[in-house]
Amino acid sequence: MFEAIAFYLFAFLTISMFYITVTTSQALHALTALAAGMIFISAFFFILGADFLGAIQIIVYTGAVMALYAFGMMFFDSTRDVKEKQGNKFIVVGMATVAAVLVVAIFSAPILSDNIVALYPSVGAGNTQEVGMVLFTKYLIPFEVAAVMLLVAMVAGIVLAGKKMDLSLTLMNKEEILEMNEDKNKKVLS
Amino acid sequence: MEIGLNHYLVLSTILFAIGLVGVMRRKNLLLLFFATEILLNAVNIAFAAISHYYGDLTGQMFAFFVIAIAASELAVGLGLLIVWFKRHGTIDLDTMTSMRG
Amino acid sequence: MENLLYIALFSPLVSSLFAALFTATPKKQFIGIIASLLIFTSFVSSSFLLAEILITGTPVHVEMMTWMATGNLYIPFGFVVDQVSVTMMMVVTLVSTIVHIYSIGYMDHDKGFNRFFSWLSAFVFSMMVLVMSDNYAGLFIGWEGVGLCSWGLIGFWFHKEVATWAANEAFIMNRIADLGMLIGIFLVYWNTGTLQYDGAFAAFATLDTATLTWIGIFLFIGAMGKSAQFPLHTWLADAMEGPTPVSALIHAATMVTAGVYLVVRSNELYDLIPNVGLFIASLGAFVALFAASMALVNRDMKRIIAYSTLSQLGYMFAAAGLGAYWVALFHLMAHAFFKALLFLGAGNVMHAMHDELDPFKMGGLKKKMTATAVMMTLASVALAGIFPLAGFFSKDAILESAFVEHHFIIYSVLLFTAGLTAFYSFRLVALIFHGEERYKLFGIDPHEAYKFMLIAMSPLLLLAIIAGSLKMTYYEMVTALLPATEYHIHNHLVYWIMTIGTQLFVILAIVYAYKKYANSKVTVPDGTSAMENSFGYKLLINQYYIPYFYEEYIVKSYRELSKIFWKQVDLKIVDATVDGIAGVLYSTGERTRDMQSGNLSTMLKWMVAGTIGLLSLAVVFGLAVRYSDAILAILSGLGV
Amino acid sequence: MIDHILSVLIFFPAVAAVFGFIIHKDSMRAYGVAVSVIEFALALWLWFAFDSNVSGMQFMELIPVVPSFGINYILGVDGISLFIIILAAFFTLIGIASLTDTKNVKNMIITLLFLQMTMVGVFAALDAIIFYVFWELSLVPMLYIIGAWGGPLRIYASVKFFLYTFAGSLVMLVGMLFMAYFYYQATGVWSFAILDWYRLILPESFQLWLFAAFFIGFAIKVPMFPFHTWLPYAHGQAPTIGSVILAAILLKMGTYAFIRFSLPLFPDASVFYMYPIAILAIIMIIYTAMVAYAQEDVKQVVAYSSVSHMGVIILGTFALNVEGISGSIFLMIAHGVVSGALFLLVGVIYDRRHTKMMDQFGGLAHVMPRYATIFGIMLMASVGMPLTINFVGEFLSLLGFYQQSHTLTLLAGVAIIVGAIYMLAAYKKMFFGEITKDENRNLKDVNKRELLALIPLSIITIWLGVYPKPVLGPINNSVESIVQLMHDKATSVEAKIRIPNVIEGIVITRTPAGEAH
Repeated sequence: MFEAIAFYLFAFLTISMFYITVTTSQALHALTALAAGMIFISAFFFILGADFLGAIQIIVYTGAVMALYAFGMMFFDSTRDVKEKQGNKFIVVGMATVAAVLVVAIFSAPILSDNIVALYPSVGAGNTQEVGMVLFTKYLIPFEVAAVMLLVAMVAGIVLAGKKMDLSLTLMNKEEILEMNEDKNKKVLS
Repeated sequence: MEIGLNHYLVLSTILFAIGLVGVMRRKNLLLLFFATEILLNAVNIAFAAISHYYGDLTGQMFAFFVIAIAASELAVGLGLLIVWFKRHGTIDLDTMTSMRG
Repeated sequence: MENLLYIALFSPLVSSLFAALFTATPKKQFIGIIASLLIFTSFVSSSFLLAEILITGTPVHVEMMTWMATGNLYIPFGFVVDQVSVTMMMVVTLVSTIVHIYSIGYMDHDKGFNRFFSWLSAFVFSMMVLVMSDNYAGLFIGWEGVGLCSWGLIGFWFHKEVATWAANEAFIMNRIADLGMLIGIFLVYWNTGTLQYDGAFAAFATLDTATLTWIGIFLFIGAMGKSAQFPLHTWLADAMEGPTPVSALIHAATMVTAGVYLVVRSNELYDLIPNVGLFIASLGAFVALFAASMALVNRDMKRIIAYSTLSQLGYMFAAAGLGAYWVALFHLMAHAFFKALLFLGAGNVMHAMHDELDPFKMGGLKKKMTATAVMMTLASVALAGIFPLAGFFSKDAILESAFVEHHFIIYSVLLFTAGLTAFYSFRLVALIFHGEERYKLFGIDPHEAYKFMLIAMSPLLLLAIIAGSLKMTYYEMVTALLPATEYHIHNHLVYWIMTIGTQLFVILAIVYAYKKYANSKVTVPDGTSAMENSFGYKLLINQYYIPYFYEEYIVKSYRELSKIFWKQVDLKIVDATVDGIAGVLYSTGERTRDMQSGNLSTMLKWMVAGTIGLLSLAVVFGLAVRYSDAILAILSGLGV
Repeated sequence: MIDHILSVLIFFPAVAAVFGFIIHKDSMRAYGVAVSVIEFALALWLWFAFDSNVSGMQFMELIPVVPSFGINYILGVDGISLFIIILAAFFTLIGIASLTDTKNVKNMIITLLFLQMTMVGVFAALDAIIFYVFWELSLVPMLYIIGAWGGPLRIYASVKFFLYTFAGSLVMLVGMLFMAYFYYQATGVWSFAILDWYRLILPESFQLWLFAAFFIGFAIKVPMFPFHTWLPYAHGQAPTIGSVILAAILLKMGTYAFIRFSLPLFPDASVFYMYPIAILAIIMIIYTAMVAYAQEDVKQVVAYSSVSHMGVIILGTFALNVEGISGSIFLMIAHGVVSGALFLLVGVIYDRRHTKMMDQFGGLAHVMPRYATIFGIMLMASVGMPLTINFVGEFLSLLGFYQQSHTLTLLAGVAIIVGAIYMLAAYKKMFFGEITKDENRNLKDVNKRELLALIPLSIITIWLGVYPKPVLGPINNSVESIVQLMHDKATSVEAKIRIPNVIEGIVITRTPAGEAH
């Protein structure tokens, strides 16, 4: 009973938060709503007994991702109203619904037809412990690959975003800033 | 009233649809990223639910990797976004038409 | 004997190749002499062969080498000298020797002297292959070879538009007939398994009449082209654009008689199918009359003689078609002599008149050119068939055979034609050699030809006079091979009435021609006289409008159709279809590139749409796999 | 070396071409001539070492490439392919030796040598995949030759040539894969070896479809009506050397493939499709001959005449008897020699006048007698004058088909009439009459380098016309074995009747599909 109440409550909250994210014209609202939605999603994970995943969800999304987004928004002038796309809303919504139904149908089809076998069944230990067991045995190599990938992504992020980090506008005189601005228009992304 | 797998799948469907709507109608690149996060999270819920109801940890593992991918995507994506913004001063999708065929 | 055969066959080839070496160099007299000597060598060898055949009666048969051999087909270069082919060889080599010598004088001032001898000797070689071959394929080599040489010689003066046009016309018309010949050869091969005469003739007896009829018809179509029978006759008159020695050799004495030779050679075939033979005879009689009628009014000396040739070829076919093969061959031989003589004489006149061909512009030339006048008159007498010249014996034999075979229509047509022949021959002689000296009006000063040319012509004159006396020797020789039917009218009275009647009729025609054209009143027609405006005259002078019909309705429509095929069909339908398919693909790309507006938002929409498509496919296939048994059951229930 | 002579023949030009990149520009011509002379000598050696009494494959080589799928590098020659290989070597030699001053001679010679590799490869390959690889590779050098040295429309022409033939051969590839699949189903083993396929007897319904798939690929290459329209463009735009090789060798790939694949693999289908194909061939003969007559460009006349003659070759091939097939193979060689020579001749006048329009000429026989003579010889060969090379092939092809159908042969025989019409008309326009254009007054006659190419071709034209036995003999042996194979494999009654039993009484042991392995 409690589970049901929790599910519906969080389902309602998540959907409304994400709805706001998608529809609002204020970037700041969207960001806030997204962060809230992420946290509400972690609730499902806790309900489903995936404690570790829930924790990760909060840490990664609400901690890291949202912080990044927040910093990103500082670059852009996102306080203005966001222009909305004009177009047939029915097509957009309709296509989205159909696609979603299809995706879920495909994922659930093997389950509904009961012809999958649990590969790594839970052994009854704590969720975090089990996750650790599986992650560091069966999925060790993907895990490592993911780690490398994150590293690469980090480096890439720094390189891309951190161009001219060695330059400081406060230390440059007017001519240098002007020159830099002229260069900026010529340079190709490289 | 027992909450079953189907409930979670329906929820996942709804969230996925919302995400797709966002992907299709957003013009601001940053907000587009938000929408993609919604998509990923929608699928994550489905993974976790299936994992739970089947007593199989594979689903969780998948969700875990999805989170990792989402994080790295974000890092690179934001980096590109910043470069783009520095060069063009806007992140409006309608201005990005250099791929015109 | 074999060596003689090879000498007879190949010395013209040697002559041709030798002359060909000098084609690019200026005129050299010795080439003509050497070529003539080589052809004469061939003549001498042929004479030895003739003597051999006359004495022993056994044909010489050699097989030089394999030509084509594949599957069951085996075609050698085989040559046979028997009674029929030796006759032809004699005619060919004799006339060509004379024509070669004559040409040394005739082509004296021509730039292409060396080339001329090369072609002329090549023609003799082809003709020898044609007559000596022991199989149909070899015959076809010669057949096409003479066609080629005829093309080269008609178009010898290639700077003249009419000459090259006539050359092409002759070649193409012959080609039409050659297709028939080729089909005939195929029929022979697939029905008898061989192309050798002896093998094929032996097998003919076992074939059914329908097949034989087809073979006979197709071979005869080949003969029709070469011998310029109706409706493939127009090229012969146009071929007169070639140098006159060529007309004498090719278009009077030898090549055009190849068709007759083919029918005579295939006598064993045509004996089995008398219906086809009757058709040939009827066509021959028709052509005899038809060509003679055109010769009546023509105003071109060479064309008149060409029509006369055509007419005489009709006689030969009439005889051959009625089964009187030896008579046909005899007339062929006699005709070769006097017709070549006539042509060479005409060549002399042409030279004297500076290539003027209209006999109305000549007249009274006998004073200046007595020798030529005598020769041409005698040749015309022979052609008209007056006793005791060659034409009498051969033509009379044809008439007799038609009479004896009870084909009275053919007989009367041929008889009537004999009168016409006499008339137009002497019309020509009268116009050229008698009457007023009209050439003076045109400021021409005629002169007699070189003496050696006249001497070269003399053997022909001799033969035109005495060939008739050889009739019995000849008869005994060739009947070893050909059906030995003697055509005698048993009732003596009828025989004498016929012979004398014919002679009188012919003489009357001659007298009429003289009366009409040998007087001083003859003037150059200017197109105003009543006769020239009559329908009959117009019909005849325009050759029954047949060349006009060919040009307007066949040549032109072929040309137009070709243009349509190219411009309309090939470019606008076939090629356009291909380009259209490419164009559809291209324009599809062109249209769909609008999808790539570059707007990321739009592209994302397309991406979603594509995703939906793919996902739907995945679902459909998944379901199909899941329920494949049920689907199969339903499908089989539906009877698929 | 004689054991691997085919590999040597294929790859020697390719290796030489690679080395050609480091040769200096000025010595390239000599290098090219040297390489092609060696290649030609090797080809002649192949002929010398070839045993004409053996009807089967000789000088076979086998190197496994993908053994699990039965793709092997198998080579071999028989009487059918031998002479086309020699012809390919010969024409490359002539082409390089008579190459006139072109820009980028070095690249041209390298391209030609690569082209030679692919040409020899196609005719020597006995594995369908290897065959296909060479078949497609041959497009590339030709594309380059047309596209880089062609006339004003060269890009259009080369793209059309490439896409058209490529599209056709993709269908053929599908057919090959299906054939291999059927073989796998029948025997449990994958094989792309043609000789293995020969032993497979397919049901007639399969044959019909496979035949059609192969037919598309071959027919476009030949090119058969109505797939011929790429050819006039390709010829019209290609440089002389490109046209020569295209007409002499590349077109023969299609007709060769008919004999190598279609007939022995699908005897029933061959009989089934015989009449439709014959009708196409006849349309091709008469229609393109008429189109040729309407042309104003002498090169297009020769190009369309090529199509017309290819029609006779197709007709001979589908005569399905020894006479016809031998004739068609002989005609392939004959047509290669004659049309190659004609294109060379057109190139001669084009080099002098830089136009190919016939109304620009006229009276050339006055100023260029030698040229006119050689052109005349080739003209007469082209119209099928007896004692020239073409006649033997044309005669045998038509003779062979006459057994199958009288009426159609009569129609096809019109070839000798229409052929004469357009050729004589073209000759008349070019050579006869007075000289009307002042530019033509001082034209030089053929020079030594051109004679170097033209004289051997003229000699071959006459020699093989008078004495075709050295070529016809080996062809005949191989064709007899193929016809026998077809007769044995034929399943339908009609096919048994139509395809003659060559060796009466001797029955080649048949291996039904199911028991082959």
